[in-house]
Amino acid sequence: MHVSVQTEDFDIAIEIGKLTHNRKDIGAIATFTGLVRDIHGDKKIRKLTLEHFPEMATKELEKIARLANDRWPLQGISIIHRYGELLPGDNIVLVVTTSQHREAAFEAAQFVMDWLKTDAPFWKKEETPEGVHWVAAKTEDDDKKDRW
Amino acid sequence: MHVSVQTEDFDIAIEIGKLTHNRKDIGAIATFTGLVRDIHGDKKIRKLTLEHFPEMATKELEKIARLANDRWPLQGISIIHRYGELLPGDNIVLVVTTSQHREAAFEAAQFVMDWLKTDAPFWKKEETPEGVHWVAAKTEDDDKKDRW
Amino acid sequence: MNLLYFAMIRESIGKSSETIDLPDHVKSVSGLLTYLESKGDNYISAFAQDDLIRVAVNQEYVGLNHAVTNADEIAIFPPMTGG
Amino acid sequence: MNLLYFAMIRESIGKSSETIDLPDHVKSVSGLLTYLESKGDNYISAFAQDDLIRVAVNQEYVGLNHAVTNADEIAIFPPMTGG
Repeated sequence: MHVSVQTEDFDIAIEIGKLTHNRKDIGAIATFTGLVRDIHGDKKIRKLTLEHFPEMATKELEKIARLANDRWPLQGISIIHRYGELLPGDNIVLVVTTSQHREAAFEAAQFVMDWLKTDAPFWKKEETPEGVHWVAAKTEDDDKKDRW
Repeated sequence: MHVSVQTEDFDIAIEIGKLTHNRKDIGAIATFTGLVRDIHGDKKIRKLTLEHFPEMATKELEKIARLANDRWPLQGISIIHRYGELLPGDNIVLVVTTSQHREAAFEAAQFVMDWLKTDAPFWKKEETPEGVHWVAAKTEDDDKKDRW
Repeated sequence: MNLLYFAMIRESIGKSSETIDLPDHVKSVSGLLTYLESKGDNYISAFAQDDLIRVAVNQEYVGLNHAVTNADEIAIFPPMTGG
Repeated sequence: MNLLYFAMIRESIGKSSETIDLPDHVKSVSGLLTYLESKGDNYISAFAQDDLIRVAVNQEYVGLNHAVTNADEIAIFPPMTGG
């Protein structure tokens, strides 16, 4: 189990390698990468700033990783969440799950993403040509979390 | 849309890069990697040989990629399937999907994997300490495909 | 008591943290919010929309009825938009 | 007619491909399988389990009633185990 809250970018191949190194018992690796898009709704995005609550963010990522690990037969799980100033095309978040079987890997990765959206103390602020504003939370994200 | 049937290994970072290069409109990348495990059921696996029907394999991968593309709002999709002799720890298959939103990327990748299991003309032969045998198809794989 | 504010709440209140002495009669999160609103209009406008307020006591999410003491670290912030 | 065999079917029959002249009375996939079984025990044992036979005509999956002609490429194989 590996979680990190960081400003630096991540390298998906390196993160997968940390979970697979010297192992021959892994059958399935699922990954999810979330990125900054240049358009959100009808607004053009110039920059995305992620504010966070540092100590709690790490704790929450650990909690979510542990919940996923308790629920699916995972062999490994990594969650990396960036903060600070990001540009369109930049990575925001990475989830990697490994398991013997594909369902566990897929479902656990989806579960982690749904929980991150509602439980990880990060807040997005968008810079558009019209000005700067905080991104509103979506109630559909609560619904997605609640399905688990 | 990119599909490949090949003996060579693949590099997940390179394959993701092909779909994301020069784009800033991608919000979500889901990937799935299937690997050879050193244990299958109660048998120790020394080697896995993948036989395939070359022309049809490429066609079927293209068909599955197209089905996924028709069904979810994807920005890109890659499917790579290896054949030949593989060892425990080796990669077998890679699926990469990109989309504005995470559900489309996740679901399309799962859909592709479920369809590959039943519709891609590949056959696995396992070498164990007790001998060599063909892997039996699982009826549960038909069920998984049928849920879509 | 250490108070931490994040995102829109931080901007409305005009600071990211402060230390206050919790009055004896304040026993819960909702009591704390009411008390803070007595300190100025910036707090009133920061807490104007109930459904856009989340609270963590010692880095654990809690409800409005959760108990608070002067030794707690209280974080107040809008709904999260991570991931 | 070009015939292709894969995996366990290939091993049971003892070859990966062959070209045959399709008799005029053979019109369907099931007719073809019956005709091939008349050619030897290796075909009979290869096709022994109905539910483990899959057929593609010109690289498209088909059912047992699908029509076949001498110009077709027919592939016969067990259920796929890719992915």
